[in-house]
Amino acid sequence: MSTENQPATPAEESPGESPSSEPTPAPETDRSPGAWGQFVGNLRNSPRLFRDSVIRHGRPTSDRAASQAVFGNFFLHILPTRIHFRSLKFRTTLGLGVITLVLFFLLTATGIALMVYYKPTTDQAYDSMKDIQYLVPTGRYMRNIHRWSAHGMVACVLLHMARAFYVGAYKPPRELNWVIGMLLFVLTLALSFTGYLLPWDQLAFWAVTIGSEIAQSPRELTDVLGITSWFDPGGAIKHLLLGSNHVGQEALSRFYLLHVMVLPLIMTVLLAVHFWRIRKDGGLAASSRESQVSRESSVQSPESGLPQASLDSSKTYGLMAVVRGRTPAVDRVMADTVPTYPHALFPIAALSMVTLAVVLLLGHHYDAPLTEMANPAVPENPAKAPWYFLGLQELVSYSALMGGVVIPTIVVIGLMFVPYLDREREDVGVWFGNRQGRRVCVATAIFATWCVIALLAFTINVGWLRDWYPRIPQIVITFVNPGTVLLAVFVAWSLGTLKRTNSTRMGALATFTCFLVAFVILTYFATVHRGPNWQFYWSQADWPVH
Amino acid sequence: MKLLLSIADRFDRLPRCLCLATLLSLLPIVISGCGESSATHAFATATSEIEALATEASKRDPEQQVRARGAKVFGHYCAICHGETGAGDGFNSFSLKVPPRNFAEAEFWTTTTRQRTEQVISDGGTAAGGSVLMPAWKGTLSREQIRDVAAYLRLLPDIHAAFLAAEEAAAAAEEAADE
Amino acid sequence: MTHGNDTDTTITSDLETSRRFAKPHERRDFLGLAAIWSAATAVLWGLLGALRLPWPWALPESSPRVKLGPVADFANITREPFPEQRLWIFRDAAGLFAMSAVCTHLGCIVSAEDGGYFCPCHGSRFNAQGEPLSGPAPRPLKYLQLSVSPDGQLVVNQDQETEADVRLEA
Amino acid sequence: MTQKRLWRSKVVLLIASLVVLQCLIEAAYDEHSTEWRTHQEAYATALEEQPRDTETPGVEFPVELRQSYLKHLDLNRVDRCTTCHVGIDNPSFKDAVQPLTAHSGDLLTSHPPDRFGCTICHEGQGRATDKDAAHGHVPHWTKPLLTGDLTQATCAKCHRDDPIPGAPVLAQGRRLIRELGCTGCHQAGDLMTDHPVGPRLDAIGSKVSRRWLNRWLKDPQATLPGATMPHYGLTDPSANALAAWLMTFRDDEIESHADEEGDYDAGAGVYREAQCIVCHVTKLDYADNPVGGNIGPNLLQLGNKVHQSWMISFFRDPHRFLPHTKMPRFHFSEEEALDLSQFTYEEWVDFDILDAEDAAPELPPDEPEQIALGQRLYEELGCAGCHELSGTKPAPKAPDLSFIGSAPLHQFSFGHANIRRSLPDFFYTKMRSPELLRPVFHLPRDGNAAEAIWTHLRPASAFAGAAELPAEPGSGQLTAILRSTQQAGFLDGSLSLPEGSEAAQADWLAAHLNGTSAFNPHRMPNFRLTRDDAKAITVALMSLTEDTVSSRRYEVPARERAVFNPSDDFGRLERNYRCLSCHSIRDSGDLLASDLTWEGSRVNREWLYHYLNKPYSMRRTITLAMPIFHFPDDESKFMADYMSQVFVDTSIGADWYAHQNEANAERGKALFDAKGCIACHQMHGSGGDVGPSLTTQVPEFPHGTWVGDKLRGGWIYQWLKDPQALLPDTIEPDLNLSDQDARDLTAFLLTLKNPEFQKGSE
Repeated sequence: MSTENQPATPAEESPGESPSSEPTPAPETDRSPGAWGQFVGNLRNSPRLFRDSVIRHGRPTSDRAASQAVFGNFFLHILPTRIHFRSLKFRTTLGLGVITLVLFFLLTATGIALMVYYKPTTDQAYDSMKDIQYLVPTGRYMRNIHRWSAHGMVACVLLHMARAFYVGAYKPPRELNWVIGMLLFVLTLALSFTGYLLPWDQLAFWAVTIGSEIAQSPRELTDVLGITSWFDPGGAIKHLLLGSNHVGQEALSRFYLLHVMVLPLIMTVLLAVHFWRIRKDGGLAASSRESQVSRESSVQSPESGLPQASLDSSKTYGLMAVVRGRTPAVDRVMADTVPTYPHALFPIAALSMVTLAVVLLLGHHYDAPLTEMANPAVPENPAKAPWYFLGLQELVSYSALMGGVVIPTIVVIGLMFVPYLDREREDVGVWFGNRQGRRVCVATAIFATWCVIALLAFTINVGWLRDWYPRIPQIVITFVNPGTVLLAVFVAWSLGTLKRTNSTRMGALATFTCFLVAFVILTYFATVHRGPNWQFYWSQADWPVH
Repeated sequence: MKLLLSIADRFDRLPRCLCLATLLSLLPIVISGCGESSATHAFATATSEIEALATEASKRDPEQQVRARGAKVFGHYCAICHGETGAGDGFNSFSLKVPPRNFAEAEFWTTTTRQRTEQVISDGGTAAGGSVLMPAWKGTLSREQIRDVAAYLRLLPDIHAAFLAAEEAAAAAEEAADE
Repeated sequence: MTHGNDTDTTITSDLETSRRFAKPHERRDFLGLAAIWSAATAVLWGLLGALRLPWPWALPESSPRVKLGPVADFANITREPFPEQRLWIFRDAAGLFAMSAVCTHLGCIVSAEDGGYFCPCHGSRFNAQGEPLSGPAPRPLKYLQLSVSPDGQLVVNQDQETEADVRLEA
Repeated sequence: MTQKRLWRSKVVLLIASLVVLQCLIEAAYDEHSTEWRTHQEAYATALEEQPRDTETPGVEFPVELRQSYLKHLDLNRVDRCTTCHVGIDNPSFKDAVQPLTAHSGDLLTSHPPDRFGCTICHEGQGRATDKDAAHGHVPHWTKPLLTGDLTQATCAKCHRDDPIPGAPVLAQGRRLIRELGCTGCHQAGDLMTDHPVGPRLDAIGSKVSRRWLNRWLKDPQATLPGATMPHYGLTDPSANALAAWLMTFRDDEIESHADEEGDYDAGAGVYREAQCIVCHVTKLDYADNPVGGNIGPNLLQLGNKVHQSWMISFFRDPHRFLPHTKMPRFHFSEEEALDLSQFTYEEWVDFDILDAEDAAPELPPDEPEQIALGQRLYEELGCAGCHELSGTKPAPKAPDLSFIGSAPLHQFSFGHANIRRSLPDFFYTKMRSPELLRPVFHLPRDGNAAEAIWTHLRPASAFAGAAELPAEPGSGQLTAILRSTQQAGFLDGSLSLPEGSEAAQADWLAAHLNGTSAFNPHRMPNFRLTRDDAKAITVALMSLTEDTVSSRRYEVPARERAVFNPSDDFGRLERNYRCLSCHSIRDSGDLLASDLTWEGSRVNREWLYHYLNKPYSMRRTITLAMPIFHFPDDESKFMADYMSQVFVDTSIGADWYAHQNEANAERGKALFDAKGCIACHQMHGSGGDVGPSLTTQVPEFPHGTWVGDKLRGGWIYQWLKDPQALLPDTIEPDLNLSDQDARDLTAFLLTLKNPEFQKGSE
C-alpha cells in the first residue's frame, strides 16, 4: 500500500471511531500552500502524526482491516490473522498457556527488580532479603509477587500439561512441541528449586541440602556394586551442584548463576520454539480431519502464517497480496474463523490482567515466607521441600535413589515418549477423546487413588521390609519399595488397559491419569500428614509442641 | 458472570462504568479482611510473666522511682536516728540530746519548704539553725540522692500512718488469737 | 457511515455477500475503550510505582548528621580535624563553625598547609577562609551546619551547607 | 455468539484492570503511611511545642528512616530502632510515652547508639521497621526484644568482669547459680565451683535421726526453713528407700561417744563464748522471726536432727566431717565439746516432733531391695552433684549450660507449660516449677499402647521411687501398669481402668499420667525460688551465649582479683579458723566483720594481739563480737605480727605522718563538738551508739581500748578525709574536712588513750 493513503485509511473507514479523529492532514495541506504553513500544520498535528506512525492505522472496522492489522503488526505476528471459534472457547484451553506465559514475564520483571538489591553471599544474602522487605520501596511486593508467581507458574504448567494431554494435543504433528513442553516443565521445576536457596534461610538451606543428597543417591547403587571409587555419578552431580560437599558459598553462587542466567536463557529460547511450533503445527489441536490437512499443508508451505482450518479448499486467491502459497478460501471452514483482533486479543488481554490481579492481591496480603537465617548446626524439622516436590520427598523417604532419581526420570522420559508410542489420530482436540476415553480415565483415577492410598496405609501401619527383616541389605529395599511397587502397578495397569481397549490412546490416557493421581495424592499426603522426623500425623495439631 | 454481562450489554454510557469501577474497588478491601487473620498471630501480643517482672521496674512511673530511690537512701543513712518510718524514733534517737526531727507529723511539712529540707540534708542542722547532731551529707550523698530523699521525706506521714494501721491490725489479730 | 468500497472490489464484494463477514454493530464501543484504557493506566501505574525501587528509604551508610562529642569539649580549641567526617571544627571569637575538607573541584581531600589548604589532585589552593586562590577549584570550601543535640552534643550535618559567617555560640 | 464472548472478555479485562489499579493504590498508600512516620511527626510536633532557649538555633527535624549503620564497625548490624524511638537521646522526653521516651539512665553516654546500635544490648530485629517485627515478636526471629532487667543478660557479651557494675540482677543470678549448686550437674562456663555445695555424707548414718532424714528428703524446705536443698517431689516409698541406703554410712569413732552426758550450763557458757549466734539462727524473737546469722544452718530443731554423739566429734574437728564448711575449728577441750553438745541437744529440740515420732509406729526394718533402690535413686537423682559420698559414681551429666543463652528454641521441650515459646520464659518456668516442663506423653497411633506407656514410665519410675517395677507389664498389661504406677505413687489407688476398648483404656491411662506432676522423668528438682531469684537466674542463663560480637575490640576485660590463699603459716591458721567466713581480705571473704586488708595500717599491733585473745564489742548496745578461739599464745602473737607487717598500705595516712606535728588537738576538740560527732559515737559515757564507742571500757582487758590506744593516726586521718573510700557504704558522713581540720581532729582523737595503760604503752 502506498504511503500517503496508508494513514488515510482509518480516517476514511472510521471517522468517529479511531481514539482521536480530527480531519486528516491531507486536506489541510491542500488548503494552506507553502512550506511554512505546511510546517506549522505538521507541527500542530505532530502528536497525531506520531501516533499514526506508531499504530499505522486506526481501529479496523472490517474483518479484512482487522486481519491486516494483526498481520501487519510484528508483535501480534505470533497469532494468525484469523482464528478458529474452537480456539476461542474457554474450555478448549482454559487459558492455561497464556497465564503461564504472563507469570513467566512477571517473574522475569520482578526477578530483575530483586537482583538490584540481592547479594549472593552467605553472610549478606539473608540481610539483603530483610532489607528488600523493610528498606526498599515496593521491595516487599516484588518479592511476594515473585514467590507467588513462581508457585502459580508450576501449578499452571502442570495443568497446562494435563490439558494438552487430555485433548490429545501431543499427537502428530505436535509431538515435538509436547517434548519441548516437557522440557519446559522440568526447567520450571529447576528454576524454582534453584531460586529456593537464594534467601539463605533455614527452609532453603535444608531443602537444598536434602535435594543435593538426593542427587548423590546413585551411590546407593554404586556402593553396592563397589565401583563408587572410580565411577561415582551421584557424587559428580552433587559436586556439580554444590561446588563442595556441603551447601555453602559455592552452592549459593552456582544456584544464583543458574537461577538468574542459565536457566532463564534456555527457557526463553525453548518458549520461543514452543510458540513458533504452535503456529507451524496449525494452531490449537483441532479435530483429526483438519489437523491431517494442516499436516500436509504445513509441509508444503512451511512459512504460511495462516489458520490451517481452511486449507482443504481448492479455491484460492491472495488476501492482502503479500502471502505466497495457499491462502484462505471462502467456505464453511473459513466461516468458522474470526479475526484474531479483537476476538482473540481481548480474551488474552483479559486473562493476563486477571492473572496480574490475582498475583497482586496475593502479594499484597500474604508475605512470602522467610524463616530464621540458615544455620548448618540446627536442622529444620520437618525439613519440607516446596509443595510440588513433596510428592517426590514422600517417595524419597522410601529410597533416595528410586524416589529421587530413577522414578522421576522414568516418568518424565516416559511422558516424553508418549506421542511416539500413541499415534492414533481420532478425536484430537476433544477432552478425553471419546466416551470410552472418559470411562478409562474415570476407571484409572479410581484404581490409582485406591492403589496409592492402600499402599500408604500399608506402609504406615505394617511398615516395610526393614521393619520385618532389620538386617536386610539396602539394595533390596532400593529396588523393592512402595515407590517402585507403585510404578510397577501403574505400568501394568496401563499396559492392561492398552491390551483390553486395544488402543494406544487409551493406554496413554491411563498412564497419564495414574501419574496425575499419584502426584496429587502423594503431594497432599506429604503436605498434610507428614510431621517432624517424617512421622505420620493426622493433622499438624498432633505435632509434638516445642 | 451473568449479572456482569447484563451490565456490560448496556455499557455504552460511561457513568455506569465508573459506578462499576468504584463498586469493584471495594473488592480488594473485602479480601484484605480475610488477609489479616493469617498476618497477625497471638504470639505478637502475648507478654509473659518474666517479661512483666523484668520490665515492671522500668515501667514504674517516675514518682514511684524517686520514692524507691529515696527510701533506699533514707533506710541506709537516716533511719538509724529518724526511725524506719521517720517518726524520729530510731534506736539511736534516745541517746541524742536533741531528739531527731519527727517527719511523720504532717503539719511539720506545712512549715518548711523543699529546698530548705534539701539544704539541711546537705549542709547539716546548723545550716538552718538546727542542732549540730544532724551532720552534713553533701560529701557523702550525690545531689540526686539528696533530692530523692527530700522528696521521700514528704511521703513519710502517709507511710507512717499506714505502718501504724498495720501494727494495730496485727495487734488485733494477736488478741483474737489469744482469746 | 461509508465503507472503503473503492479499494479492491472483488474481496469486499465477496466479503459483503457472506453474512458472517458483516461489520460489527454500528455503535461506539465504549466498553472496549474503557477496558483498554483502564488496563493501560493500571500497567502504567504499576511501572511508575516500580520505578521508585532503586531509591531505598535510607542509604546503606551512616547518617550525615554526626555527633562529634559534648559541646563542652570544644570550649577551647582553635582547629580540630575530624578525618573520618572529612572536616575541621573551628572556634573563633563568635563561636564554632565547621569547614569541609572536600575539594570543591572534584571531591579530593584537601590538606592544611601554611595557613591555607591545598588539594593534591589538581593543585587547587585555598586560603585560611577556604576561598580559592589558584587552581581549578570553582568555589570556596563548604561550610557545614553545626547544631547542638538535645543531649548537649555537637552535631554536624554533612548534607547542610551554611554561610561562611554563621557561628554556633556555645 | 462471538460478539457476546468479546463483550465478556472486555468486561473481564475492565474489572481485572480496575482491581489491579485498586491494589496498586492500596500498596502505594501502605508504603507511605507507615507507623514510624506518624511517630516521627508526633515527635516533631512535640519538639515545636517545647520551650526552646533562644541562643540555640532550632534544628530542623526531617521525617525520614533513621538507622545506626554499624556494618563498617565489625558489629555487622544495622539498627533502625531510632526510626520510631527518636527521642532516646533527648532528656526532655524522659517521661514521654513510648516509642518517643528517652533512654533511662546514662548508659547512652558510655554506649552511644551511633557506635553500638541498640540490638547489641536489647536484641530484637534491628533491620525491621514495623513494631512487632522489630521487637522480634514474630515467628522465625530467634532473639526477641529484651526489656528491663532482662537486658542485663547481654552486658556479658563484652564485659568479662564479674560482677559487672550496673548489672546487679545478672550478678545475683550468677551468684545463685554457684550457691545453689547448679554446677554440680550442669557445665556452666566460668560459673563452675571448685567444691560441691552440699555437706559430705560419709558419716551421715551416725549423724542424723532416721525419721528426720525421711522428712528432710521428702521436703527439705518444710523441714528446715531456708534450706538450700531443692525439692525432688519424692514419694514416701522413694524417700524412705533413699534414707535407708544413706543410713548405712556409719562411723565407729562417733558411735564410741554414744551415751556420754555433759553439763548443760557449762555448755551454755561455751555457746556464748563461741558466739554461735553470729552465724546460726539460734532462737526466735517475740514475733517468731529467726534471730541469728545466716552463714551456718538454722539450729532450731537441731536436737531432732542429729545425734549428740556426732556433735561431740563435730565440735572437736568440724573440718573432718565437712571439709568445706565455714565453721572454724575452735579449741574445745573434751568436756567443753561434751557440754556444748549437751546444751545444743537440749536447747534446740522440738518436743512436739519428738512426741509425734514416739507416737508414730516403729519403722519397719529396711529390706535389702529397699536399700538397693535407695542407691539407684541416689545415683539417678544426681545427689552426687552436691554431696561427696565415698564409693559413689559422679552425678549423671545434665545439659551443658555454657552456651544455653544462644541455643535454638526447638531444643527445649515446653511440655505441659502453657507459656510463650521464648527462652526467658522457658528458663523462668524451669526455675519456678520445672515439673510443668516435663514432656507430654503422646500415645502412639500404631503399635502397642501398653508397651509405649511402659517404656515411657521406666525412667520416671526411679524418681517416683517405684519399688522395682516389673520389667515387663505381662498379660493384662494396662491393668498391671496401673497397679504398679499406683504402688509407685504416681496415681492414687482409688483409680481403676474404665470399661471399654483397649484403646480407650490406654487413652485414659495416658491422660492420667500426663495429668499428675508426681510423674516426672526430669531430674531437675524444684528449688522453690522467689520470683526475683528466678528472674535473676534467668538473666544469668540468658547471658551464657556464644560470642555474638565479632570483634575483641569491644571486650572489657575482667578486673584483676587477688584471691587470698597464702601457703604460709598464716594461711594455714586462716584455713583452720576460717577467718574469711566473717572477715574479708582483698577480694576474698565476707563483709560480716571488719575488712582486714589494711588491718596493719589501721590498728596498733599491741592492741591487736590482746584483742585476738580477748575480743570485745565496741558498742554498748551490741553484745556480739568475735568468738573466743582460745588461740595458743604463739598463734595469736604470730597473727598480730603478720597482720601488722603484711596487711599494710603505706599510702594510707602518709600525709598525716608527714605533717602530724602541725596538728592541734584543741582545735580538734572544738571541731569534734562542732561537727556533732557525738551524735553517733560514745565518749565518756555519753553520745550515740551508731559508730563504735571512742572510749570503750573493757574490764580486765590487758591493754587500752580507747580509740587512741587502738587506731593508728594515719588511719584516722584517712578515714576522716573520706570514709567511703576505705569502707564503701559506711554511714560515717564525709564532712569534706580540710587537711588541717582532719589533722586537728585526728590529733584530738589520738589523745583519747586510756590513762590506766599510759605507762604500759610507753
